[in-house]
Amino acid sequence: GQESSNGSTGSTDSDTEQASVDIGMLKLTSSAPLFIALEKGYFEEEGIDAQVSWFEAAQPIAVATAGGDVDVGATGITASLYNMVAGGEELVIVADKGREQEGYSSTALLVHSDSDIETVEDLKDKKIGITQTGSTFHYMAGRLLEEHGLTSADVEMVPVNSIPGLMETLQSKQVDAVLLNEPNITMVLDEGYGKVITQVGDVIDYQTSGIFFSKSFAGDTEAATKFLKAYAKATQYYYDAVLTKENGEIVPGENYDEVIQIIAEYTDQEPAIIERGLPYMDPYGQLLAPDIQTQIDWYAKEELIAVPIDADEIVNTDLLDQAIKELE
Amino acid sequence: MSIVIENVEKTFIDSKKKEVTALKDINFTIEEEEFVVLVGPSGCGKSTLLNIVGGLLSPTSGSVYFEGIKESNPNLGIVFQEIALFPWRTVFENVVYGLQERGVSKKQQQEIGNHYIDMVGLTDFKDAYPKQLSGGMKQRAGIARALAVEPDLLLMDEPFSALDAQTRTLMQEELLTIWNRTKLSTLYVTHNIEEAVYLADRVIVLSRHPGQIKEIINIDLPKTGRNDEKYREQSSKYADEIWQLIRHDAEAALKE
Amino acid sequence: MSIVIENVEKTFIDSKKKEVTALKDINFTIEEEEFVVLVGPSGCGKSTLLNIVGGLLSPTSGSVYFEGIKESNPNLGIVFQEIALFPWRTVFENVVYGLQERGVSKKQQQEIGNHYIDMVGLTDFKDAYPKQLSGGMKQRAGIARALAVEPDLLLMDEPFSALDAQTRTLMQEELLTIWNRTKLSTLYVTHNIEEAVYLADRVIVLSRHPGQIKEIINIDLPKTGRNDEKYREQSSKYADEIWQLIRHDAEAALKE
Amino acid sequence: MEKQKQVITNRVAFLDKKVPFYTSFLGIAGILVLWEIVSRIGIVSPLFLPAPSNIVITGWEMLVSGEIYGNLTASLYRIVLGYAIGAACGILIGLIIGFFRTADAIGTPIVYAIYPIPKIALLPLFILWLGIGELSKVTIIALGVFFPVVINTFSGVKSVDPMLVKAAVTFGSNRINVIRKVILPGALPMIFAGLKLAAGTSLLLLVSAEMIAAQEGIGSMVLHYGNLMITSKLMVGVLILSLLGLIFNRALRWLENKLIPWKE
Amino acid sequence: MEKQKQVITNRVAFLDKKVPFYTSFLGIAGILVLWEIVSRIGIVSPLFLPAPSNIVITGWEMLVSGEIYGNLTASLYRIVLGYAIGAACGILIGLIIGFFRTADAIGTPIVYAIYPIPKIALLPLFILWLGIGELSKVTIIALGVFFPVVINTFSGVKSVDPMLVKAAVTFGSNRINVIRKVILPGALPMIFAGLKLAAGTSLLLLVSAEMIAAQEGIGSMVLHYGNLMITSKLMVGVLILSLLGLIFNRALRWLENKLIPWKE
Ligand SMILES: Nc1ncnc2c1ncn2[C@@H]1O[C@H](COP(=O)(O)OP(=O)(O)OP(=O)(O)O)[C@@H](O)[C@H]1O
Ligand SMILES: Nc1ncnc2c1ncn2[C@@H]1O[C@H](COP(=O)(O)OP(=O)(O)OP(=O)(O)O)[C@@H](O)[C@H]1O
Ligand SMILES: [Mg+2]
Ligand SMILES: [Mg+2]
Repeated sequence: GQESSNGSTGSTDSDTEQASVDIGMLKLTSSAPLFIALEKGYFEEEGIDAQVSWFEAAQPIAVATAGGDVDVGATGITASLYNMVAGGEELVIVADKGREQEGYSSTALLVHSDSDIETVEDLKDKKIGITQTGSTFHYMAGRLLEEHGLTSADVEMVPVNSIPGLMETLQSKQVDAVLLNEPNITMVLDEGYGKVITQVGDVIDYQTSGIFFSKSFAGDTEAATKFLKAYAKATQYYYDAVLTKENGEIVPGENYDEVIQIIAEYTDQEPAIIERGLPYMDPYGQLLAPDIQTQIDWYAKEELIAVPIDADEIVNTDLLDQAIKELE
Repeated sequence: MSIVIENVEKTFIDSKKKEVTALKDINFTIEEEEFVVLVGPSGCGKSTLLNIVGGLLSPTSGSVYFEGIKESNPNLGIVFQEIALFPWRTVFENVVYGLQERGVSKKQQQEIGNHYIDMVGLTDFKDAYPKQLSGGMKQRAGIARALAVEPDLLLMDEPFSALDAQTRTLMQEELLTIWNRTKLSTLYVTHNIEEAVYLADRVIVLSRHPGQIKEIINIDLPKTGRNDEKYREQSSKYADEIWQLIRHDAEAALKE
Repeated sequence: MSIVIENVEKTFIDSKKKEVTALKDINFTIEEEEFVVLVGPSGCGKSTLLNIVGGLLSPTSGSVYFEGIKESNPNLGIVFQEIALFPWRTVFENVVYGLQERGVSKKQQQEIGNHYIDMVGLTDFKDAYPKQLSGGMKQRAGIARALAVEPDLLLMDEPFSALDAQTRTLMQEELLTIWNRTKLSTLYVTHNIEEAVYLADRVIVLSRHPGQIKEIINIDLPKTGRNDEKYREQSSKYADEIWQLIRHDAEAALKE
Repeated sequence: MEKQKQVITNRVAFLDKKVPFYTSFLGIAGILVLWEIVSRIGIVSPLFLPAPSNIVITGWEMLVSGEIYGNLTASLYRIVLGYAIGAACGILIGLIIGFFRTADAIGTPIVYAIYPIPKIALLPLFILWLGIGELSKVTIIALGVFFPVVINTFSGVKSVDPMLVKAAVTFGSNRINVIRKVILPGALPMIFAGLKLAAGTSLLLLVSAEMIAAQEGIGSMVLHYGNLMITSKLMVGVLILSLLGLIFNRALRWLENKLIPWKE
Repeated sequence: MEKQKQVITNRVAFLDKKVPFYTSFLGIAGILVLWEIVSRIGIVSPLFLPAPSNIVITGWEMLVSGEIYGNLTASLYRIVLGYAIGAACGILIGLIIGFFRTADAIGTPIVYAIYPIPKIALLPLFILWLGIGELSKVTIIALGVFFPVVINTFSGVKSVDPMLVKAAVTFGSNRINVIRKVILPGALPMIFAGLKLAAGTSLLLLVSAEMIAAQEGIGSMVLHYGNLMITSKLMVGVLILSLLGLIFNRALRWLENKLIPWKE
């Protein structure tokens, strides 16, 4: 299910030069730069007529992008994405849309507050709740274990199919540990039934989600660059507003309230909740390109992708580099 | 008008893929207003022949035709052994089925339907479903359905064989009364020799393997009152004659 | 030894919770080696009475007993209208069922079983399941099963009513032949008046609502050869007499 | 010498044995009372087995709070739509392959090839094809309904007494009228048997699909409270599903009696 | 004057229409070939619809790698155990409530009260009670099998022709022998109908339970590859389940023919 709406609010003047671009995305905070670009008219400035298709789930966005139903997709990078590419679907990852970064809270490993587990090492022979096999949570759990000298074979990964399910099973102690992202972590901590063992970003750098282009849109270098110029402007705006640090502490930037307000509007959520779950993004929207190959290698090792692929096949940083160059 | 059965032969392929001749060299004519009864042992091909005449089976060779009839599409009325009333139709709806299919007007359906339901004495059960009727009543509804189309030829395949002996006797009497009012050309199949002698103008006796005409016997008795004391001996002679013709075959049939 | 039916009365509760008297004031005795036939219109209580005598139904009042018998547990053999062969047993296994239940030795089972299967002419079908038999053969197996227990009283409830007329005639003859060899005291229920006259030493005619004995008629004819020319008229007279007794009730039954 | 008398007694009297009418209530009532007591005096923790009274009260609260309403409408939407589509297609195709020999020869092997697949196994495939939204769930239910209905409709058509077809033709029906006036009503009882069979399957598929891939619906509600170990609310969900099953069955029976008044 | 002649022709000839024997193959073969072509020339991406040949090859690889073996044994263990327990209890209790009036009066309302619950809804409850291990899954399957079997066994006992019971008693059977020699064989065809019905349900429950709460088994394998979008392996799982259903059904039919040689 997807619904289309004219995303570019305000301006209705039809510039004949405008290139129409379909964007497929979810109503999630991690789509913030796109919301900002839409809201502040960055796309029109670059001569792009942005149309938004809202999706209910992540996977169909990648499918739609590969199939050319939308030109741009914005969603998480999962094993299924790599399997899609391995299966002959064509798309390219061009920009960052959220990652795990040291010093910024996003995804963390939690245990029940009564639990005697204190370190990742204590998880040996325990049950870890993840959403689905091959999901970003699965990957993070696996990598966390490996960074602490364990393997996925040392624990039992329990797929519970949803994020609310993760919170519920933790609360009723049906699993020993779960991975959770913000703002859910804060909710668990507030209710007091869970505690954080470690922040994923403190252990690994991880490109969780990205902006994808369909093959044909990526081939239209001019439009693609224009789009990324708008996107890069928006990420910078986002970074300056909500991610700037002073003395190691995040401080609200100049446009903090405006950005929170935009996100709250697009996601239909309370601003207070938004504030808790602002993911880290590169100031210029640049991908953590080498991490893609790391992910592919890990998934392949775990037999979660059928045919190993080469990261170069799906990563394209040139377009964004070009856009940034043009911006300067 | 008469119905001619000419050189009819019928072969079936049995379960072992062998060809079986069910009927051979069947030739006879049903005259206008004649009541012809087919008797014969089990499996001699009585039903097969009746179905061929009724247009429900194709003969392997030979043909069946009406002679000297004006309409281009002669009407047939069949009363089945299994009765075959439509369970989802009431007695009335069953009786007028043939009229509906011929596009007769609602009003006429009412008239004709009621007439024949009356004739078979089911007026009180007009709106009953077949499941609510006893065996005898069901068969009467079946007869009314066949009569309602005012057929040029009436075919009946052991209509009373599922009824108990007493009901059967009563129904035979009723059938004769009805027949005397309609005088339809009729081909009637039965196992029951007394019934054949009681009803028929002519009895055709079939033999088996293959079904062939063994004898054609004219019953020279008045059509009504054959049950009377005075005809009883003669009836009984006819019955005995037919039984002697069939007996051997019937015993053989029993051993199969 | 004789079987006495004494003041038997039976009431049922019908679907509308009303009490219905099915049988009333039934008194008669079946003498040793006597063949008694019950006739009557539909629903007069023939089956009810037979079931009471067979110990398959309790009378509301009155009783049924053997008189002058030595064994403490008299044997009964019943032949049912529905035949009621066990579908999961072969003909032989059906026939020896009663013997098995009495703990008769395997060897004797073989002997007695084969004897009666032979008597009814089913030797070739010993190992066939009921579904593989024709109606006539099934009923013969049912008779062999009842005979095999060498009963003190044989009960038969319309055993031939589901058979076609010709098979029925042949089976009646066979039954008489068998009966002449065994001379069992027998209570036989039928709708068919000719059959009653053909088989009975005594015919008990029941009337309906409630089922009461209307008349008891002794058939004064030799037990064999009643079909012969010379007895035909007399048989026919008996039949007519019985039919006159029943006719009115039978017509009423048909209208229900 | 006294004559010996051996009275014949009824040897099948045990078949007519009556039990007091209240025995039926006793069973169910007994279980409920026992259950209530066991939970009340704490032989079994109410966490594992909440008392019936507790379940009823919780159910009432959830009804008032509107929680049941939201989940129930989500579930009803899916099952009603899925069932309607599956049943309609099943009857239609069943009639077609039942009446046309060529369609039978081609269609029947295909139906029987797909039939043994437990339909829920196709859910991941449908999620791939149709997305995770309502469409994939509705499709699974429709598919689960389709097969029993198509097979029963087909057998229904085949089981129509050929005597009746012959009777209709004798009395002047053409092929269309044979289908309309004989085949269709004749197949109706079997079609309903299929519809009733499909009702149970559709409910099972609904719950499974909601547990595997849904945020809303009674199925996901049950799983949710299972995850949270809130047993009384879980039980309310089970109770609702069981009522749903009951109502579904009764509704079909009512419809059957309306449409087939002539059935014995 | 020429006499008019109206020949009577067969008006139900259409009932005997024959279709060439190869038509049956045509349907299935046609679909397979079309499917292969559509995937091969890329009208539909193999990601969504892998070619049949591709599925077979993938299946072979998974067989060789031992992946199928592990999942299949896990599934087989659950379904065989669950089915056996459910069927055994169902037949036993069905016979008891069928033959003893008091047991009938008490038991039947209880059975019919629990019957309409879609059994999978009880999985979260059983996980609470019995843990997430094999026991809860086996119980769910056993329960799903129990109900159709118990109800069919019960009806089977009730549908035994009372004439046969009377015949047995007349020929000297006591009550035990009536049960052993009449009721049991008489109920057997209905019991098998129940067992066949339960086979489909048990497979559905197996897959659902494995999708909701298992790491191993064909059901969880299908979901796993669905999540990973490895469609060809998903299809292999579906294929295995469909074969499993087919084999299950055939095995029951074979057993039925062995045990009920006298069935018409
Ligand atoms: N469709 C068929 N296929 C093969 N053989 C058939 C078919 N219909 C009838 N026969 C055979 O043709 C012969 C005549 O059958 P038919 O039913 O006409 O006999 P019948 O005289 O009506 O017997 P009955 O008195 O038992 O009704 C029998 O040997 C029967 O087995
Ligand atoms: N179990 C029963 N409950 C209520 N009424 C019954 C029962 N059995 C028989 N009757 C009634 O008792 C009467 C006699 O029935 P019975 O079956 O003995 O008659 P019958 O003479 O054998 O009839 P038929 O010739 O049709 O076999 C009928 O009116 C019948 O409706
Ligand atoms: Mg015939
Ligand atoms: Mg009777």
